[in-house]
Amino acid sequence: MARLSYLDAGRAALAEELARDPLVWAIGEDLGRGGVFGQYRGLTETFGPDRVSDAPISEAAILGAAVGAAMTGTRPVVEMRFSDFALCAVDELVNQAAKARFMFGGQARVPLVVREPIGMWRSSAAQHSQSLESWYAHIPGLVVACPATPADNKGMLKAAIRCDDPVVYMEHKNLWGLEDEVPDDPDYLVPFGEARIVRGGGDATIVSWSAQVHVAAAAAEALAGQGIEAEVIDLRSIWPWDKERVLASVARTGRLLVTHEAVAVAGFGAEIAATVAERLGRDLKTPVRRLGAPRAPVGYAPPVEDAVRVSRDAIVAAVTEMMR
Amino acid sequence: MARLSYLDAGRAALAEELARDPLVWAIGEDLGRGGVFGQYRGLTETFGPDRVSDAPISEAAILGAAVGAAMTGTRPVVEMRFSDFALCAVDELVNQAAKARFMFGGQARVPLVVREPIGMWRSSAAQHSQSLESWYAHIPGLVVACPATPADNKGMLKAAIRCDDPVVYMEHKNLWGLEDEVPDDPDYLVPFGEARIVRGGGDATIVSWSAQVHVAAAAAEALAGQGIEAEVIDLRSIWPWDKERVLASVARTGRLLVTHEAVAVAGFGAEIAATVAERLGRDLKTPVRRLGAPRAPVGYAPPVEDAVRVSRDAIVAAVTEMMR
Amino acid sequence: MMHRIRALEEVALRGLADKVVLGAIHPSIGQEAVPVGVMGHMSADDLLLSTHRGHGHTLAKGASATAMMHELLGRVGGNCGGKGGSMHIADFEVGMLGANGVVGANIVIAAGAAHAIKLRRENRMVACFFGDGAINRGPFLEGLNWAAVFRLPVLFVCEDNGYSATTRTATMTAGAGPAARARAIGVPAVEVDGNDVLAVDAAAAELIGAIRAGDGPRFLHARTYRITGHTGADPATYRPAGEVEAQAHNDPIGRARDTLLAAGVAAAEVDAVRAAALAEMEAAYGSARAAPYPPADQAFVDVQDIGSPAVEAY
Amino acid sequence: MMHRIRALEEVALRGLADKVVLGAIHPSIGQEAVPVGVMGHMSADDLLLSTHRGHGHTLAKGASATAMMHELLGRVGGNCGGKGGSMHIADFEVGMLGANGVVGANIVIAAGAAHAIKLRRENRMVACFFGDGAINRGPFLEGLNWAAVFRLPVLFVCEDNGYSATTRTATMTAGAGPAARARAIGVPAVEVDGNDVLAVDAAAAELIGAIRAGDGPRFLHARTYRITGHTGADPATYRPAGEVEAQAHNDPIGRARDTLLAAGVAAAEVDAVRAAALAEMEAAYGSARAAPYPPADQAFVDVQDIGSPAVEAY
Ligand SMILES: Cc1ncc(C[n+]2csc(CCOP(=O)(O)OP(=O)(O)O)c2C)c(N)n1
Ligand SMILES: Cc1ncc(C[n+]2csc(CCOP(=O)(O)OP(=O)(O)O)c2C)c(N)n1
Ligand SMILES: [Mg+2]
Ligand SMILES: [Mg+2]
Repeated sequence: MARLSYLDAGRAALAEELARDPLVWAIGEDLGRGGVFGQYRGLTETFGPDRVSDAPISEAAILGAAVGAAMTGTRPVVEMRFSDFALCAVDELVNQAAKARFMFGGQARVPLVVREPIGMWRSSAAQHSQSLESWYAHIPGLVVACPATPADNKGMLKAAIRCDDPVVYMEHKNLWGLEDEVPDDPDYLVPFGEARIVRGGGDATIVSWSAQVHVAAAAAEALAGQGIEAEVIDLRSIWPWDKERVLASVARTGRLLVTHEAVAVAGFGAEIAATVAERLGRDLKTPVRRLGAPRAPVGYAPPVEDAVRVSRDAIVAAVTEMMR
Repeated sequence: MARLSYLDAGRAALAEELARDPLVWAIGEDLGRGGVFGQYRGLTETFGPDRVSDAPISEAAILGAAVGAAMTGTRPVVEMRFSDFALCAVDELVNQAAKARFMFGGQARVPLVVREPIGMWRSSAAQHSQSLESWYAHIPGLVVACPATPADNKGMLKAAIRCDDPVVYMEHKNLWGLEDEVPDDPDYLVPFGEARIVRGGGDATIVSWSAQVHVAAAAAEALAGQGIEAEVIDLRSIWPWDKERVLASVARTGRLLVTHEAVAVAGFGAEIAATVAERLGRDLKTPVRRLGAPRAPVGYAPPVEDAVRVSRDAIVAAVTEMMR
Repeated sequence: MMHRIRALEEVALRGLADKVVLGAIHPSIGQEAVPVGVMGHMSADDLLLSTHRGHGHTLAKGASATAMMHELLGRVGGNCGGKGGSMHIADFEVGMLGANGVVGANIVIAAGAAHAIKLRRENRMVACFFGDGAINRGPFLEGLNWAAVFRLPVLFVCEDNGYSATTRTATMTAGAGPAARARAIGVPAVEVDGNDVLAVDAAAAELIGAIRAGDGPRFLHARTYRITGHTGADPATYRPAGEVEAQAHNDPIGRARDTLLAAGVAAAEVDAVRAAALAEMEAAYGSARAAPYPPADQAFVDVQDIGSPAVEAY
Repeated sequence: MMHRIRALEEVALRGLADKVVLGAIHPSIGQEAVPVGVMGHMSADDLLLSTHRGHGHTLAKGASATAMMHELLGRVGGNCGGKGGSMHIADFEVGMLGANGVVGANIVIAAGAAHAIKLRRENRMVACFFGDGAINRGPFLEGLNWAAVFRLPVLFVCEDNGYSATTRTATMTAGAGPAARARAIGVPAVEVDGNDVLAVDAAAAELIGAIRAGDGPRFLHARTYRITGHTGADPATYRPAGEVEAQAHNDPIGRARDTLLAAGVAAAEVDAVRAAALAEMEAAYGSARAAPYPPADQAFVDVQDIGSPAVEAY
């Protein structure tokens, strides 16, 4: 165990995989100077500019080249800088990477990792703040990871790199500085589709992922002060998502609240709430609930930005209401 | 009233709006020869090549130019040919068209219509068959229309052209030939967010849109033969969607089935099912249910393609089960 | 080989008329000299990225005509098990990494395949075919720049048939053309009469020589003509009267025949090649028609390892 | 004007240090001659599409410095009501249609704005600024081709400061540069010393003259230098030692001053301009600091008419 930031945990994961497997390589704008947040600091020096490479400002080529390089046996890790810029490469991700294996009848494997940081990061405004994980969960062929902790950012990035499917890997920009214990084991892998119980509780189940997990945990803390024990589940990956664990928890608590930072309308919370309602509808103590952002772009000024955040208090209020 | 095909209804709508408003224009690949399905047949001849214009194979420019031309006061209608190709222009649609008005503090209006035909069309395979309406429903700033009938394809396309918001306008390729009565009134507009009751019924509510509405209607017909009266609701637009009418219907029937052609996981059916479960969870006679495609790309061979279709029989089976 | 491509497509068009080829097909009839001239310089080890109009590329790269015909009919035994069809045909065994339904998308993928070759210090190359319409898509710029910046072993081949679907490409394309654009992006380019198989062969030899010598990417602009419509179903009435007829003398197969005859090859010999090709394709067609469709559960196979619909469909 | 831009950004950088400018800002210190030289030939009627590094463009187009400073601080009275910030600043009143957070995205938007001008047979034009890094993005190709095909009144201006964020653009760009690419796509191009405001002015005059005469799009490649880091927070340690110092003599403001002094203008007069600019920006800064943030409910305003979150947030 070592105490690492979320950022350094991701960096360590990539460094270990680069060292372990000569077919792993990373490419993206500015990686030679450490990447825009420093997630790649020192890696070009260690592994050389061919293995950790700068790229032109060509998102379509970054992703498209990764598809070609993945189909021919290497394991590219591509950096999109902000998930918003990955929108410049959607054909390459959705029509090419996600479908190649299927449409070529199993001849292709596309083992690539698309790192695309998500989320609000103070005053980054409408084009640098989006969380579009539900989009990729909707696309057959893709795996979607949204780690919330330093340990997961290590174990899941390593798992993503070793995985033979294309993985959309969404780190949250607001978590870069978060520190915690991280296993040193070079084979520490967090499997996709296994949720983490952040905190146990029998009164209600709160499901979340990415940075919002910490808001949910803070809400559960506050609820405990009121005598309400909420179980907090961090999904970690949203495709696949740990349906079994969520259903088991809600079967026990009878109450589900899903909360995420993304827009609520057609967000992945809808999928979870719908699934739970379908499967456990008869046994719920109270209807399922969702909390996500209003359907509005993210604004620059702090009060405007904050208006679309799902706060700890909103979660506390929702669960309290569900307990009535 | 005139009997028109879905395709000709759309063509008439555009022709009428071109005639009515000199600021309306259309652009896309091959429009000068009528467009890939003939939806533009004759329009260049009537309105000239500036008003109904060919475009280079440059989806990003088609959509991006439309953003610029819409911000400066014209009303472009852009043709993406297949919704799959619109994935080459997602930055332009999502980061630019959808957000310009908000991020510029209300200075911009982006009155553009993006026509992007969706859906399976025999053996079109993985890159020409997608239905991604739930993606755009998730994006603040966008209106999303999915007409199912010739009349709606006229009235909604006209409404989309007159609307000051960017509208993602998704015609279904399998409906081009469908004929029905269409109002001649040049001001016949179908407002967004008003669902159409395809058929009344008190036992269950089936919600759908686009081509799947016809499958749902056929299922309701079959169910009626078994003595089950299902109400079929065609949402027509999925953003906004007619929550009131759906909630009112389900409040009456106590049963909801949503069915769509798109992938079920994170499809817009999840939003509807989740909303109904949240609002009416306590009053449902049976848990909400969804039917959508499995999370797999669309294959070329007929049996492989058909395996991901939601059939009339699947709907009948689901409703029958819900009645037990 | 030109005869084999022509025969394959003629038979496939009959398959369309017979309603057994179900999806759209884009015949390359009239354009056969380009893939044949290029692919003669490539081995099975080398890689190919193709387009919606890729039958000729695929066959020339060494794919089995029988497997291709099965694929066009969506049958078991197709290169992609019937799941891809004409627009997604691929044969990884012979280095054919896929047709593509998205114009221009293959250009960046090809750059990436060449990037992997460089990273692995392998001794092979990539050829990437696309049409004249594709040079107006962003990935053309991004992919060529990428290949030049990283000095990758890739040959870009622009098959310029003058049309983008129903549109005359020239009306929607500014500047001096594909080769000028390539040069401005740093990729040396050669222009060739794409209906002269010997000229294509010679140009490809030179360009591929440079690529194999490690000089980075090269570009071939081949002028040709699409004798049929854009798809098998397109009557192509938008073409000026007489245009197709005026191109008759320019048919690459006819020209090659003339060259061979002039060089003393017997007409019967050439005709025998054509007859053999037709017989091969008829047999392939028969085989495909007799083959079953893949079973429905193939819909859930080869989607992905993690979170596969084969485990749980919804 | 150059002094005003410089002063605005110096004060904005202080705002960043004071933690009242909250989002990232991209100063154009050292690049002021390009917008000033170009915008002198444009009127309020003409349109402008800008970039992440757009303060200079915006001010030169006629936006109020006070409103801009309010916007940078996210306050009421900002051009976008505090909802856009530096990267989305816009002032439609003066024809400034927006900065853009996505590199290269403004190029196709500019082509469209010019397309609308042509359709409406208006007598105005569009200028579109972008950096040297943007020429590697697909929309560069698609937008230039579009403008040339439709012969649109747009001036593309590539502000070449040698860097794309922390990367030397030359290391990631193949070929002979922006002007060569533009020409190959059919857009006539001129190269200019972008730190010589008179040279920019002269080149812009010529190009804009052609555009206004209906000759279609033109391209200006202006070589310049970014004195600061990529953002206000970037120490730019990746630059070779001495590089910034070596550029000191090349500061467009210093060079213009030398020219003015040589032409007999009194130093005091030039200094007074600088002082006035600073005073203006200090006042703007004071005004912005004193202004309130927009209220939270602005989050739901101006999203859309149909299906607006102001009616129902979820
Ligand atoms: C991105 C994209 N846009 C549009 C299409 C529709 N389309 C298919 S082929 C074609 C014409 C392509 O022309 P060209 O590149 O010259 O190739 P050719 O068909 O002439 O071989 C078009 C527009 C597509 N498949 N992909
Ligand atoms: C599509 C996209 N990719 C990456 C970025 C991140 N980014 C912002 S500015 C910049 C550098 C741009 O370089 P250049 O075009 O030369 O403009 P300059 O910053 O030098 O003015 C990058 C990579 C972005 N904003 N958009
Ligand atoms: Mg062509
Ligand atoms: Mg630059």
